[in-house]
Amino acid sequence: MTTAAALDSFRADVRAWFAEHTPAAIADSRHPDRGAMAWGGRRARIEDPAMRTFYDELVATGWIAPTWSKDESGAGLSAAEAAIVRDEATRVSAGFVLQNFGTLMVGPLIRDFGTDEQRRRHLTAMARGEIAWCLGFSEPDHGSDLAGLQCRAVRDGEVYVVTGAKVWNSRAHRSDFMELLVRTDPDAPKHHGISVLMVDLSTPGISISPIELISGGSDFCETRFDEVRVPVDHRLGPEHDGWRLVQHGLRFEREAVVTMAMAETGFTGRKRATLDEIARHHQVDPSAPLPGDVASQIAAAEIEQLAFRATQRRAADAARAGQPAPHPSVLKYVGAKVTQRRRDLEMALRGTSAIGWKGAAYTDESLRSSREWLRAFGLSIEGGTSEIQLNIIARRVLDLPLG
Amino acid sequence: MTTAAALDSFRADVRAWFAEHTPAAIADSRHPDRGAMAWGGRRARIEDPAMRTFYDELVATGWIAPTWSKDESGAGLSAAEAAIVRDEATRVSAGFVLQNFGTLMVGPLIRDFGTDEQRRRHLTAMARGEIAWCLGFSEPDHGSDLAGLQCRAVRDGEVYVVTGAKVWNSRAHRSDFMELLVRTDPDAPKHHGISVLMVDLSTPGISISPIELISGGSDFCETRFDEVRVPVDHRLGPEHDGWRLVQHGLRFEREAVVTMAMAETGFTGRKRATLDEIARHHQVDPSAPLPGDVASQIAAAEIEQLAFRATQRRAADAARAGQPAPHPSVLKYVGAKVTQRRRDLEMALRGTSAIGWKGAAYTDESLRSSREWLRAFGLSIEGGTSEIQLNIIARRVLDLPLG
Amino acid sequence: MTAVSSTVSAPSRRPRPLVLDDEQLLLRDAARALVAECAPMADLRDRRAAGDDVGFDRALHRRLVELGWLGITLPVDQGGSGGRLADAAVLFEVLGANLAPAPLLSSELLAGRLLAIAGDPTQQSAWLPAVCAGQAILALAFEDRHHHDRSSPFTTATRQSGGYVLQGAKREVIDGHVADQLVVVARSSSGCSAFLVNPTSPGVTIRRNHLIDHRISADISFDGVVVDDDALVGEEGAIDAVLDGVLDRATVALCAEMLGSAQAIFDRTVAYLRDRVQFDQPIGSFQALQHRAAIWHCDLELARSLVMAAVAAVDDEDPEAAALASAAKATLSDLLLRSGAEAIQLHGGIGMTYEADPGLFVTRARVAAALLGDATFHRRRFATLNGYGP
Amino acid sequence: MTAVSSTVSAPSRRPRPLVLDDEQLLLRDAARALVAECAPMADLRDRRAAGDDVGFDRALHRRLVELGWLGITLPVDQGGSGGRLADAAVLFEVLGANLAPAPLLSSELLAGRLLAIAGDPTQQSAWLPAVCAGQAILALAFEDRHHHDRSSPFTTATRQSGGYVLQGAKREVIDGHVADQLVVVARSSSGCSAFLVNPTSPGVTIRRNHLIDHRISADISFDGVVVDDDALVGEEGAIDAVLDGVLDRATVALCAEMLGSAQAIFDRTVAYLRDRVQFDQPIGSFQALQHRAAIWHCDLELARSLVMAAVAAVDDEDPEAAALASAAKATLSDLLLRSGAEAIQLHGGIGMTYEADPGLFVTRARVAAALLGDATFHRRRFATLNGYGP
Repeated sequence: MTTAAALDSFRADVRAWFAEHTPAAIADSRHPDRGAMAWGGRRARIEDPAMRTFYDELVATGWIAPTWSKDESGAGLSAAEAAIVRDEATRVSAGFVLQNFGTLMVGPLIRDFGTDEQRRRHLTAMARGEIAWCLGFSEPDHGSDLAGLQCRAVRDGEVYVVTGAKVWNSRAHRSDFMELLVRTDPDAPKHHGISVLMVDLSTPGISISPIELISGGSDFCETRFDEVRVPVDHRLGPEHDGWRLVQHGLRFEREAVVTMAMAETGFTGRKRATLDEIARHHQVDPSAPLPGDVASQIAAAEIEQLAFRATQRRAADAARAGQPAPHPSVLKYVGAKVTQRRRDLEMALRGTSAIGWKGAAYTDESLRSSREWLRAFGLSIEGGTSEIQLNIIARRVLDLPLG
Repeated sequence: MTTAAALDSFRADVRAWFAEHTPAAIADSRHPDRGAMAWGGRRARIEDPAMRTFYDELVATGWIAPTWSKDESGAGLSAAEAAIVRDEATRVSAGFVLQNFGTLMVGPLIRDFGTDEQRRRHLTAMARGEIAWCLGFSEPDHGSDLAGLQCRAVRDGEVYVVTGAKVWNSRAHRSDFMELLVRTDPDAPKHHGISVLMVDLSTPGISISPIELISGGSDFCETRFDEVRVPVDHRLGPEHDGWRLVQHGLRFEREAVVTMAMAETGFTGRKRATLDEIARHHQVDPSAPLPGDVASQIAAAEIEQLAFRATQRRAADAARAGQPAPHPSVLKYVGAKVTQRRRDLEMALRGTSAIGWKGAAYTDESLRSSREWLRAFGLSIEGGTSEIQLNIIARRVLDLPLG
Repeated sequence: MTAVSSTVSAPSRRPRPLVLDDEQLLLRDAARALVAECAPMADLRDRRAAGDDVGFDRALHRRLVELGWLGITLPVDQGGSGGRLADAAVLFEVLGANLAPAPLLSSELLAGRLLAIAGDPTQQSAWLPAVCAGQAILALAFEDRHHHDRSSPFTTATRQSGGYVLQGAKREVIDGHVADQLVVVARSSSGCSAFLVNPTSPGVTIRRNHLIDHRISADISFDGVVVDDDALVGEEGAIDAVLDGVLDRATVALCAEMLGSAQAIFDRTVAYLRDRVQFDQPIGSFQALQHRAAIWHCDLELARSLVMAAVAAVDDEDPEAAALASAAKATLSDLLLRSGAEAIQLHGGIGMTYEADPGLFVTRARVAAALLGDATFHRRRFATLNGYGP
Repeated sequence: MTAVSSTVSAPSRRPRPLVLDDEQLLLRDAARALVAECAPMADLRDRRAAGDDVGFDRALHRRLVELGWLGITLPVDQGGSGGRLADAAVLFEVLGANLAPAPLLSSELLAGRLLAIAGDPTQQSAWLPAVCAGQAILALAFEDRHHHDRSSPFTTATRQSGGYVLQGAKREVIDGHVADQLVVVARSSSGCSAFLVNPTSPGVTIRRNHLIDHRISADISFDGVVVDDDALVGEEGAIDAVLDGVLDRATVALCAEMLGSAQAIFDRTVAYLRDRVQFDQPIGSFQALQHRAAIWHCDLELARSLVMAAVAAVDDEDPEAAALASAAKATLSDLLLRSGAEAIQLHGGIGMTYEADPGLFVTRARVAAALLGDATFHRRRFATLNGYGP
């Protein structure tokens, strides 16, 4: 077991590594290479040489998948060490590189359910950022009711023939593989006829279109499958038993969505104007004290955020100590709410300076502010709606009976 | 149809009547005769001669039951005229005399479902304040689920033998009759085996005990029936069909509970310190402006109350005009919430001056304030819980499907 | 016996009943028919996609004029219908239900109303008949800041021989980008004044603001803009009280529009709850969602009452009108924002897409909440009007 | 390549993990056993019915002393255990779960702590060992008003030869009615000072306040009360900073107690939801109630984290401790009140009766919310500490 002193020393090493290797460009939140670095994949092109070098060096450390074994191109770190790597990366604005969908959510499932061959094929490629993954779970008519999914895979010898539609596939248009939920037995009860396929998105018959959100263009896609042929040995886990994998993996997704959303919207990491700075900026006399009602609104939002951060910290500490920790659904539910309220207050404080969609009158900061506010409405929907989280808390944490 | 001008003239007459007849003692919110005047009944004793005279004169006007016919000792007024009488009575702090349980809730049911004999026997006595009524609906194990009631009435020739317990019987200990819900057919589906009895509370086998609330002693009682013999001709409406009467009458109860609770706690009528006066009083310098956060809390509470009053006004106006009006469950739900929030803020503004239960340090006003705050928690429970109101709104107003 | 000593006062004036009268019910039906025909919500997206720089539909504007609804509250002798605010409120509510923009608030309730009560006959006849005939759009330029501020702290009017020089910049002027004439509020040593300004005058610069709600407004700067004496509306330095009344009235009209929007997105969401099936049942059968919808309904009922009470108070010239206007705007600002958010949440993923309607309501909510004073501004003003302001 | 330019700073001190350590887990179990045995909640009602004028159970006080828990954070050389605030927080939380009153906040966290850090050795040895041995109860008299105010605006200390004269009145002195010695905060020209005052001194008048939560406090007036020089605790006019630290620490302890109360009434209510049958099913199976319970649970989790973070910050002498204390008190004041109200509502009619427990929690919530600063006070202070106070 790693002692506290050893962890301190490890943190110092990691901090030194980042101080030495991180390029200045990393702090540019609109750098064109960010997407490629966060997601990797066959089509990812990192153009800036400094960024390219940094990424390659990071891959070499194994920190893209810090807890994976070195055989799998990970770094073989403990959970505590991995958390330190993420902390320190965030500290230098490089946290986004470690928010990799594949390593956070798909990899663990392949490790737990894959064949040796599947593990060999996918894990290293993922940890090295060579292959980008996305998820194909929700369908237009089956969001919260995931198990009702209708996308069908019909066995035809050594392939499945897949037909149907998936939606909310994050970055599918820039991914190489999709972890796809399909119905392989339409006659079984709905939780019992589902399988998981690993689908190469270059297979013929797949069409992917990005979804325009209320906040503008997005990385979410709608994906249609028209008699797409997927080899049977690309199935992950037993046939018809995919629901068990979903249950196993859903927790990863919920945690990751919050973490990524927060990193994305600059909740942690990137420096942004504080609420009181924004409020002051819009006063006739910016040096005057804030009105008591405004100060109180800001204090309430800051206190709520402090409580949420303390809960994240306690969740990590408790998990490490083997003590009862806040349930992931609590973090998911509260994280969405806290971020939404904060965005909402920020918009109110900016007044009419933030109601612009485009126009010379608006600063980049205010244009970003309205889009972030709109985007944040999705936090309580994606990765399991807040209502689903509350159902989970009621049943699993509070042990309340089914209706 | 009464014209607007005629109503104005009627209002002037009523105002003049109250100005001439109302005794000064009426404004004393702790006058010992208030209970007897509000509820009447065999045991009511109005000791103050001025109050006694006023009450007798009021009875003679028929305004205790203003919309009832003169044959029934009412005043034969229209709904609009009755509202004017209540307004004007409230204006001189005499509103409480017209908040009579019997005339508001039991009388209408007897008129709609009673035999001629039952109407003759009960209506006039009610309108003259000679007989006080209470309700026997809820049971210790059946509050919201009223239809699950277990109090049994077994037919034995020309009497029912009643055994069971009722709870939340308002002022049962000072009432003469109870409108009692009993199960007459234990084998029928739960909504189909219920009957309504009119029980003389002097019948042997009845024991009544007042309930102590968190706010102190109360007028609510628990009533136990031990083989109480009730004549069959004291049944109101058809045997086993009592649920229909309950449905018919419940609306009266809900409206009346809000009206009475507000009168009781001084929401209308009696002058009380405004929230900003309370806040100012507790400042180091009472003449200084209120802090912005406090002013904003008060404004929010005042605006909410203004909206509620406008909704009461609109409900009356719309009903009069035959236009869609806010549903009674909306008024019940919102009325409870608005009053509770207001009491809560009032307590916060009073600070530690309002945390006393007894002691020389506390003013009567502050002692009353804490009890009113505690009592107000019941507003969202009695007369149908807020949850039941929301169910009703979802089903009947929004037409949402059953689960 | 001792009678209460207060003397018998005359019955107070009967308050106007909070219901629509028969004419208003007919107006509402006609307006609904017009909006359904001429202003479907998809137009908003279509206009943005087409690079629209007007922000409303000229055809709808024409139809409103044809039906005599532009100028519904303006004086009959200026070509208006001489109606009450209650009549305009019916229109605004119907427009709000479809999020249909029209130059009604700008030309009639703001600049038009200000001219109607403070302008001289020449000014009135120059512009009000044109507004009612759909030949002119007016805009009132009064905001100097990004938070509602009726004091024009930064825009100045300096007296010079035969006129004034205006200096400053106005924010978020509603329909300022298409206005044929501006009414500009500026501050001189004696207080605030209003001036008629031709938008093509030298020194006037107009920038189009494309808003998140698909409407368009303008930031307008005035750099040494010279106007004649006859451009002054009302007396110099004495427009504040007039402006307060005009803004309160316009605020109530905006509240009626917001109420229409909130009710509409509520109704659409409840319909969605009835129709959308998940877990083999309509999601509207889940009790948690039922209770949220029921509470939302209660809040809408409260808001409707408050708006109607504010409208009635304005029409009755009740001294409580200002406080009721602020109460209504504070309430509607919060409620419409919450309604938009709740609509997205209850629609789930589809609610986040640009092609669905909830997003249109939430962006409109944000803009409408900020215009003419947000909830914080109006709660503060409500407190001040009631003697306990900070 | 260009490396980021910031120099490599030493890793910041590892923050204390937000978990209970093994000793604290044992302490918690032992405290729970004690409270279950000695402080059932029915005692509250029994004591009021019996005309109690103490407000807590003397036997429980003795047991706390025997177990070495009175003085758990006081210095070892004064008879205490020298523990951290985290240890006391465990006790407070357990006491809070049963609403068990004990003279711990008064004698140890408030007056005891103030003596321990500002008193001279004579003052300390006169009182602290006695507190730890259960032989003395101390009370800190610091509130002049009905709203928390650390500045003692109305109580004065006037210098006179050989001592001071105290004049004023203190409100809601916790355990002031049973205290063997008072520590009184008073204002002189140089600032606030603290004085040891014998409650039987001439000019001291103590009135018992029976509180809605079944506890008892005192309003104490000081009418020309003469104290010697050696009654002064710390330096004259310099107690403010000390008092701030003492009050913040006591506030966090009170928050731990409130957390215990909020969690307990939540747990009881959830158990009731599981057991209570209406409409032929447990009411806890209704989704609307499930969601309310789940949201309530989330709020409890947030509050627990905030309290633990505040405790850790105090123990670490983190400069953020004051802001965290205010954040915690603002949060717990609101949460406990809401918890009490929600408990009554979810219990239905029975929740309104004096014989049921929810009412005991809601009255305690009101008192605890008001003591040491309510939510409004602490949000305002949080803003001030973070540089944006009004």
